[in-house]
Amino acid sequence: MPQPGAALLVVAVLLPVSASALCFLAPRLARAIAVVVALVLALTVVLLAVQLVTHGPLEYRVGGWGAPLGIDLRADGLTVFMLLAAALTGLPVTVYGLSYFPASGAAGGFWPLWMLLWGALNALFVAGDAFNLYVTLELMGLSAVGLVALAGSSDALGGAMRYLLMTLTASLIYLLGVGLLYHRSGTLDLALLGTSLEGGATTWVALGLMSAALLVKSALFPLHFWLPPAHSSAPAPVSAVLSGLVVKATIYLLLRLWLDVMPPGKAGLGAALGGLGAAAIVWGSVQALRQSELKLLVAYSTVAQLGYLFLPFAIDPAHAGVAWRGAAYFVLCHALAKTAMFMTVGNLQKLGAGAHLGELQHVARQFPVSLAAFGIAGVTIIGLPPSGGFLAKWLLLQASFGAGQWWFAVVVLAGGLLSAAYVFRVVGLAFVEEGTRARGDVAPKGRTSAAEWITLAVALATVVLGFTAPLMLGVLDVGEPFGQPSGEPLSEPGGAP
Amino acid sequence: MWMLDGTLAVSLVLIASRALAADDLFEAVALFVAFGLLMTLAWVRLDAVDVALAEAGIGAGFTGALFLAGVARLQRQARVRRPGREVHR
Amino acid sequence: MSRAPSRAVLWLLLLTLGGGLGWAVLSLPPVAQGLGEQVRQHLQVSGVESPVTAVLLNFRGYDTLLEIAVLALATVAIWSVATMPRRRRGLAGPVLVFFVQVLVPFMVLLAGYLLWSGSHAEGGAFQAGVVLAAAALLVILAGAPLPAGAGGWPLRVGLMLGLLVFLGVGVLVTTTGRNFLELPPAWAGGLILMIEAAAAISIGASLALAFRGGRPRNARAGS
Amino acid sequence: MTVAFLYALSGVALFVLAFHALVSRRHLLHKIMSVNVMGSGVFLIIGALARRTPTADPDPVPLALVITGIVVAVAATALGIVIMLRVQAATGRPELPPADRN
Repeated sequence: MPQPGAALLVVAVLLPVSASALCFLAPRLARAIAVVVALVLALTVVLLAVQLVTHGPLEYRVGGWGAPLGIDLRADGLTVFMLLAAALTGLPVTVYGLSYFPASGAAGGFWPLWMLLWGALNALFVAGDAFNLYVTLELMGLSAVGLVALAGSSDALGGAMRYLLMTLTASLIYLLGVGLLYHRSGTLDLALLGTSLEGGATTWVALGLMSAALLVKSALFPLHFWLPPAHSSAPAPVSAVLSGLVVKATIYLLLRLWLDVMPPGKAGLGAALGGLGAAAIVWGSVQALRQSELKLLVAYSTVAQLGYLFLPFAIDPAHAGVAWRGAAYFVLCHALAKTAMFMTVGNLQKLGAGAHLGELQHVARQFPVSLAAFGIAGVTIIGLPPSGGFLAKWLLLQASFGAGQWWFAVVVLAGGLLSAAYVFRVVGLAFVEEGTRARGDVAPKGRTSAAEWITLAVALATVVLGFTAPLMLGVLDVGEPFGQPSGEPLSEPGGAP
Repeated sequence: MWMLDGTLAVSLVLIASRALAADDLFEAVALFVAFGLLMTLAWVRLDAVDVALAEAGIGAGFTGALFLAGVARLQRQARVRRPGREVHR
Repeated sequence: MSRAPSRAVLWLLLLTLGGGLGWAVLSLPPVAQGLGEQVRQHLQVSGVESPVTAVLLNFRGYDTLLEIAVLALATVAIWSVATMPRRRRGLAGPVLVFFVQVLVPFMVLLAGYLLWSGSHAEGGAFQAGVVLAAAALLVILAGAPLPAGAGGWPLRVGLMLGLLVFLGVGVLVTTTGRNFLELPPAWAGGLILMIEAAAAISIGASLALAFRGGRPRNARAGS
Repeated sequence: MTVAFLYALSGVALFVLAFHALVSRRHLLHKIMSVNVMGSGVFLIIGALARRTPTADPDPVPLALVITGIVVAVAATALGIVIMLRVQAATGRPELPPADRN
């Protein structure tokens, strides 16, 4: 008996994929198609969340066969939470793209590629099959490469090439792991693997290969070598999606494998991941502080912020549930904050202000809206109240105190301080009024563009997320994705972290 | 048949290493195509004729043609290119 | 890839990789059933007789749909990255023209045969698509110009045909109360042949255009 | 050891060999070709192990996966070659630019 509403899972994949084909077929209509589809897609995801909350976890059998012969799509709270994150980021990026990309020219390739990337993200989130995930990884990686190359500069082309080689190699390593798992257990279905998989050489080598591949794709320090060149040279809306969603999709997949597939005996691996996450936070933040180009600063900030998502792997399993809820909320807040930051960079570049930190002076007076957006997004990145970022970090701290792992809290707090340093460095420079103008030909303050207002709206959304947490976490908890009853109500944050 | 399979399995590795070690790009492509044909044979030996057909057509044939065209264009670009000017867009 | 690690570290990594993989492979049981038995049991209702085609186009058709999307994606990405380099001249000569005139119709026939053959023996959309692409390549090599308006909608439709037909069939069957891509057994054979024919055309077009290395110069830049 | 394991080990060797070439060769064409050979190695491992069935016919599921993989690989190769040509056109060298720009 098919569940009512489960078909929305496949709709969330087919809609953007067909939109991509239509954008290619009718380039003149591409912009209109993309905006309409983005709206419908957002609505679909909201409906899906309603279905999930009323009916519990959803399952859809593509082709009607069912696992192990066919391919199943599944959704629990975490799945829908990620779909929501994609929609909340994707919608403003689509609207922003309208003003960022000219109506004609080679940049028209943005629309079909972006729709396909969105489709790949959704397909990855709902997939319940290890090989199907390989195909979605390739779809995601290749569309991301095409989007990076769109910028056309030699930096962007080099970044795209490096990205391509990375993503192809990592996908093949992932596929090898999937193949070995299949030959070990006779199924590709993640849920069946989770119940039937036994330890042993083949299993651990296979899971090791898959994890390593996903770590490279997620740019976990020290495997982040490909991220700054690609993320800093891509067009601004593309950088936003890459930093906000694409790297997190592979962390999501890693978490799925960790929670649903890996047999017990993985504490050592978890500790290693947590340790690398902590190193990423410190190293990435220091690198961000050292940058002289705004876009590279934001890109290294991503390397640092991704570290937080690996900390919960190292938390005592009894308390990991709280940490994972914090990490999931962090994904959402960081996606929006990074989107606002990259949009700010895009605005400054479009309006003729330098992307170089040295040229930032006077920017505050010329582009007050963009700068305000950057500052507000910075509040979430630092993790100050009342932003969503504060709440996410609060949950992480709560888990670390609960588990008695104090080093974890130290890293979270240190990361907050370091990010405060680089955010204030940018905002501070922008407000400098005295001194000689680096460039006399900077345009005087004009009308605030639509793109700037969108940027501000996205930044403000990160603040709104600080107040909508009970609702969002209610969706997240459906089906208990983190494997333990989340009976305890969300405790109100009492003081500053 | 063990002789045949053993020889094939070893030659696959040898010819792949030659292809990837060749400094002359045309030579590398030629060796790559030969590697694809050996892969086709291996698939036949493994009773996977569907895969053998796909490998012969796509893996050896088409990928080889793509590489060949790529090398030809690389060399043409290298001759035509003047510094600071994009040739290809 | 970038920062060349020291040789020792690289070799250590390679040894671990090779050793671990060899160990993992040799630890597998020498005989395993896999899903082969299940595939055979459901073969009668799949609409085709070849097990591999049944898996590709029916049991795991969703994978193949996304894979055709990957091919379409490659074309879109290539078109947005580069334009076709100008051809100086074709290799036209009487021998080549003769070959084209004789071989191309024969290759189109062969593609049709491979498509049909895929339902009960070896062959199928991908193999047929490659033969179509090879035929197109011969024509290109012979120096034939792209037909006027090649960058326009006929070519675009050809490139997306496989994806659109696959999606269309998948959605159409849901009107009978089935799941997406749940092919009714009585119709499965015909529907699969239709999907494969469309896919072969798109594969042929994508590969042939990939060989030309960019979007046609007369195509609207917004790909 | 059976034929399946023989070819699977050959696939392992191809994979390791190609990984080495991917890291050590500088020309982008060599790198793209290395990824292709690495793919062939992975496909050979997956496909050869499908021959371990008790019957005469191999398990069709891994073979279908391999065919899917081969098509994805050619799509990626086509894109890679186009980007390689543009990299050469923009920088004059068909190589990756140095990673450290900061």
